[in-house]
Amino acid sequence: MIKIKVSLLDDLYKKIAETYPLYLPVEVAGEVNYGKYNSDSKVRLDVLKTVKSPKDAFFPQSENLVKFKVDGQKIEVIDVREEAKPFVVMGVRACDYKAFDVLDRVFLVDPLDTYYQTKREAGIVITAACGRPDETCFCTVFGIDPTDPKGDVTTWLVDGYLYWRANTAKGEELTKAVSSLAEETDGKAVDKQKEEVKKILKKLPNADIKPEVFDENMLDLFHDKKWQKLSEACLGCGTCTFVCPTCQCFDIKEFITNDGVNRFRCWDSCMYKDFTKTAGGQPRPTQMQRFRQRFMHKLVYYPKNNGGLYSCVGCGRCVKKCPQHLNIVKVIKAFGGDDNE
Amino acid sequence: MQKIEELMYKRASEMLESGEVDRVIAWKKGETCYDVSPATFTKDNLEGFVYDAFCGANLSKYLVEESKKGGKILVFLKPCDTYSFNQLLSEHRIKRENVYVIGIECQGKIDANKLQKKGIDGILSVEEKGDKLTVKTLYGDKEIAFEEALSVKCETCKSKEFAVSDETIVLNEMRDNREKRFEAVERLEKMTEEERYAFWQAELSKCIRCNACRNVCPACTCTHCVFDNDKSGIAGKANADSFEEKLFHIIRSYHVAGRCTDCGECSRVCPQNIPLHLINRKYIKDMNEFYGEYQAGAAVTALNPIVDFTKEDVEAATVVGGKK
Amino acid sequence: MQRIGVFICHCGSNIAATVDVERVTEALAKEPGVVYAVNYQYMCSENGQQLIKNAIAEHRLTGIVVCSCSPRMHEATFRKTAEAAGLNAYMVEIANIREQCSWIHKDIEEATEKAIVLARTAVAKILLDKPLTAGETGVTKRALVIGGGIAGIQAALDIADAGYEVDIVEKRPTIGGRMAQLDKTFPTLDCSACILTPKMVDCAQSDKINIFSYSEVEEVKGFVGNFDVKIRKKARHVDETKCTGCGVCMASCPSKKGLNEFNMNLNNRPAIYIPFAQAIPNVAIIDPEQCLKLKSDKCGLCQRKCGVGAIDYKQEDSFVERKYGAIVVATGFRPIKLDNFNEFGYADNKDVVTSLELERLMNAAGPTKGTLLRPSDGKHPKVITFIQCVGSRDVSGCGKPYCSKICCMYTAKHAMLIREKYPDTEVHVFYIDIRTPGKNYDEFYRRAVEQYGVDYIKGMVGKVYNENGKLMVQGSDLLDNKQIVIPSDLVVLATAIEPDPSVRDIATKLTISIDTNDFLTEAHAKLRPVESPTAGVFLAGVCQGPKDVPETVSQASACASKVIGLLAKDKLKGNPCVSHVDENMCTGCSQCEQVCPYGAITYIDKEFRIGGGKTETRRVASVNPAVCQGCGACTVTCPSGAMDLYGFSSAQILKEVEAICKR
Amino acid sequence: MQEITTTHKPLIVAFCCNWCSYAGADLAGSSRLSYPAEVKIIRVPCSCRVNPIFVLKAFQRGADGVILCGCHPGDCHYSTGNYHTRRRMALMFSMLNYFGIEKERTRIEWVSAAEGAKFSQVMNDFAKTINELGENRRLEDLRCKK
Repeated sequence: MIKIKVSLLDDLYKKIAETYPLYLPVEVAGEVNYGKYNSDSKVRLDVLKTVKSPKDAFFPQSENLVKFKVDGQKIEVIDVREEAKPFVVMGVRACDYKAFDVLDRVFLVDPLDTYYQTKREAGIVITAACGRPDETCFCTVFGIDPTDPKGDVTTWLVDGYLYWRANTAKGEELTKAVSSLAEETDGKAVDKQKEEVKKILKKLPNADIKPEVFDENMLDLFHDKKWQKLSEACLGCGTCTFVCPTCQCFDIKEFITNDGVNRFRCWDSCMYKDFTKTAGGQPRPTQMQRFRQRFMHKLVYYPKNNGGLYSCVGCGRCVKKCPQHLNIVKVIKAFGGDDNE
Repeated sequence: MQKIEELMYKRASEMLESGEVDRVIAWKKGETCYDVSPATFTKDNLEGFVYDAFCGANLSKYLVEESKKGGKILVFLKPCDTYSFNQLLSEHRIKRENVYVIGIECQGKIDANKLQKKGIDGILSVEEKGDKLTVKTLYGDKEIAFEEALSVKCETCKSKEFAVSDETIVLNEMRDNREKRFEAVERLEKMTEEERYAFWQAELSKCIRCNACRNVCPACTCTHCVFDNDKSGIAGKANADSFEEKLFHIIRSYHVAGRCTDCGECSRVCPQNIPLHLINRKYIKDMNEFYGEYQAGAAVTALNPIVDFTKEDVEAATVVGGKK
Repeated sequence: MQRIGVFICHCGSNIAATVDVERVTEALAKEPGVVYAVNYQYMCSENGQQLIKNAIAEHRLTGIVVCSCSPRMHEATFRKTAEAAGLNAYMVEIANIREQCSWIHKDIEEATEKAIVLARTAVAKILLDKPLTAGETGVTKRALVIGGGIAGIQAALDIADAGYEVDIVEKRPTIGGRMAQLDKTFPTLDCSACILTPKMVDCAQSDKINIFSYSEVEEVKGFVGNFDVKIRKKARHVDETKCTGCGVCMASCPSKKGLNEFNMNLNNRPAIYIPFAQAIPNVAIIDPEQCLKLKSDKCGLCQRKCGVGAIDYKQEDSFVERKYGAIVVATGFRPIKLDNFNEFGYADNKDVVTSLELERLMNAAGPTKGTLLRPSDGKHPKVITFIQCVGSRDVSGCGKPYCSKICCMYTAKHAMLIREKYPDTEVHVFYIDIRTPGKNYDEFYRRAVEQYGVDYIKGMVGKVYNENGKLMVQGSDLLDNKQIVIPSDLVVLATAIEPDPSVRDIATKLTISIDTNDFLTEAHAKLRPVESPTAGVFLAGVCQGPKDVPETVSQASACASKVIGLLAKDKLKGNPCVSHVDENMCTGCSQCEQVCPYGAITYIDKEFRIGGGKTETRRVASVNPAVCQGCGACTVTCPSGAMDLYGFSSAQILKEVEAICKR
Repeated sequence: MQEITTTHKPLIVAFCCNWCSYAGADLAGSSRLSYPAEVKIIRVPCSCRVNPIFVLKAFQRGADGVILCGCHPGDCHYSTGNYHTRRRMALMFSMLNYFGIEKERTRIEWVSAAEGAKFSQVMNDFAKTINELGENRRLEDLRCKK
């Protein structure tokens, strides 16, 4: 393990950015989201939760798939896929890192999503351990240890230093590139922080919820009367979906440019009333049905298809961001997954 | 505030009990202090009924669907919400005869997000003590002035009057910060074009097109929004280019111009805290300056300035100064 | 899939000299959707049109784009060409490559490129064109005239003369209007009654004209050619069909305190009365405010005296519903109230009168039987002062900002008549300006000054006050630059006129607009001055703006000719480029209704399927294509985009924008 | 980033109402009063048919300036259409400027059917202004640029 002085972080970013495009939490207009590093970037490694998760790095909110160049009555098809060059995503929290796992099981199985695959393979992930969990956090519910995330490199921000541990060959290579800024360390400070954080984790108000209640009979859950009440305030916006690190639905759209057509995909939300709308209409015409779909997918359908892996990682973004404060915690608790009762 | 909640609870249960109303639309307690949700309550179930400083949501939009369902509804509206209600009435979106409105006192609502911006994280509970808030957190107790935690929409509260109500529950004099209403817009107006461009470019670059601003807006009640309609030519689901966000927010605010009551819900719900109300408020300020003071929702019968005109209206060139 | 033909016109050398038509043809032939492109010397010529027709048949074209002169020139021509070849007339778009291209650009390269863009834009538009058919509606061959003054009478007579039925709705008990109250008319000084009453009688006797007196328009529905109007016949408590107008009831009535409206309230009349001797219909009416029987059930004398049993105390308002093809609004005017003009002492001095009151004081049928006596003591006034522009051209806000137009002339008339009949009377006129344009008008005014010695004083009056029984008129004489006071016996105020207040209600019912002064707005101030913006509704007389009798009659006749032109048609063909609503998207918010200048939009409650076997009733807009003129105001107002315009749809305009911006 | 090698050729979209301004443009044409070819006219029945969306779309697709022409207030063929236009566009243009879009890029002019000379002069003047401002960058959509 090595450590780098916080005062040298700017040099660190620059160093990495010399070789790789670097994506990390940056503040723009008061909010922290993942963004591409440049010398003007206001990097905020200290911030626990970016508004949007880092899934954009592999599965961008909108992404061109193919271009059609139109000249008179001639149409030329242009593949826009480029050979992916390695890039670095830095500051990924344990929950968000786990979310990549969830996404992989969607995009990297048959039919293989080459757009995702190329980026996933080219991406070098530097995770960041959590030093100050928030009341909305509940990753531990899903067996995630926020104090020691995986990834190509793991980092901890402790007492004026960024502690750095390479986990993979890719990580080792990156470590070499930045070693001039680092000093060796035994990592005791990291262990101390881990202990402290673990104490806090026990106190988290949502740490005891039990998603296992959703392992019960699927049809019973589906037809449960509680959904109506739970969803009644839902506005049908896409906030929960778009801040969620595991949501993977997208729509394919076309944009007419001045010389042809761009076919692109963009995130879609199962909360939208035009989600999967076809000529025959909407399969889920009411907001209750759409609301139910989202949580049934996260807690029932996905785990059933993926060996019990929930497609929720407990990042708590929806808890924080839902305009009317409806969220997965309330849903789990409503179905009895509340240990306090 | 607790006293108010008691009185509201009492009226709600009385009216449900007597059969005067069939349902009550109010706020429901959440898991933590701030995650209060709008909810409907019925005779047998008033559990979780709450009214405190976190009940910021404007309930009037829910009546569009609820008032169609039949039966009588009791709704609690804060002064600013009553304007939305009135505006919806004038657009024939709510069946007035099905709704009983109780106007309730509001001293401004607080925003948990703002606490976090002030460095208060890990919030467990919030307690009001005079004009101070005591916040219990995972990392110890913190104190903050109530004023500093005020939700953006309440910083410049436009009214302490109820535009409509069947009865009111008000115990204390309410605050009214309307003189500050246009300050932020004015600050932007004073900037150079370049600065304003940079400001909005940065703000809107955060937009994730989640449509929360649209879906919460009491003026956005279209059956089928142009932004969801592929035939409209402007349908878009993604922030595919920085132009998209400008188009979305300019047109969205234009579509509610003259109908927007300045309830501030758009800014409250924005997950990226984009000051969307400053767009709507610019239209309001312009309309006031160009065509005379107008407050949407103040009266049901009023003609909204964007469908109205006078022969002597100012020219665009005069007010915008586009001609060199 | 559309098959578009593009036809590029050389217009001799008008286009071909600056635009390389061959290149345009080549470029357009490659456009998606285009299956044929050709250029020709003169597309609008017989041969050119034949070329288009042949191409439509040969290439099975679904639409044509003609690149030629302005659509304002030959769009109609090419629509006919297309129609003759079996295409829908609206599957035609014109690219204006002459006026907006070849004629204004010199550089061939530049002009050719622009011509290609313009043609491509027209192709983009036509690809979204749909065949349109103009709707047809029948025409009810009957007209309604609202208001029975000289404007309404003239319009009715002219329409009836052409053989169409006309109904006059008059809110007062008799037709005749303001003109019936006048004594003499300028500039010829003939007796008003002598020229008006024959026309009134003509109305009564015409088998085409039906008079609803003491009636009001209650409700108007429908549109041009097909108005459904509900008329309220107010209870007059006298059976019109029985009353002979003998007048016995009037003599017997014990309640004689009613104010005589016809005489501007200068004297009294009984509770049962006929407004004036030549009233049409010549039928009595009971004033319920004055009638003892109706008020307290204590009389019933008239019923007993009436030889034909016409009196019916129990009569109630009744309604008539009729269909009309056209409506003429002729609601007339009234003098303004003088509450804001205390300085002239009108309220406090009986001898300060308005000009219309003076008309009655000078009229042989008036309260003084035609002898000019002052109201206060019945003596002959020796000094009479006229004050002009009372409430007219007043920008202070107390009166009206406009010129009432008739006052200069009638004041000259009054002054002249008084000097003629009573040469020993001194007559002064305070004026701001004298405005007497019109045939023989200025000559008329000069006669007053030069021949009749009327003392015209340029200046405004500051105050009229009573001093020892004399009315002291204090004003300025601007020509002599001094303040003067004229002790007078009678003061006459040339009071401004305003539209009759009933016009507001009528305007709302007919969805026609009124201006800030409550005058009705014409469809075009210069070119369509007798039409309202609502098709089938026409304007006559002062309701549209101040005017005198000859002007009113002219406008009424103009209205009548418009109405006759309309009623002569068996079918009305609409403009198919009208608004239409997508009911699935409409929220019924009412904004479109508020911007529609024609009242073409109404709302209906309609049931919709919402899935799951359920339905819901929603309020949605409904456009009447016969009324809509296709401006498109509603399409922009509609936030959900439910409103669109045939021929200029939003999608089409967006495609045009796209095509123009391609480079 | 693509380098711009050629000088930018400006583009102006002009919406003209059928009854006054389009006829004014025709008159300018028949009087041979020239104006730059970058001005391209779209015919609409009335200026009130112009949706603010059209204006934004024009900018998105690469227009450098947008001008609306209608009958003089009071002369609208549809009696009140241009009054609505005046309000809508005053508010819209003010909003665009609030977003930092150069105020000179949008304009409304009232041009009657008799004002061919005015039409040409207005277009010359507007084109000059737009040429000086250069390429529209603040309201561009990069997808529409080559």
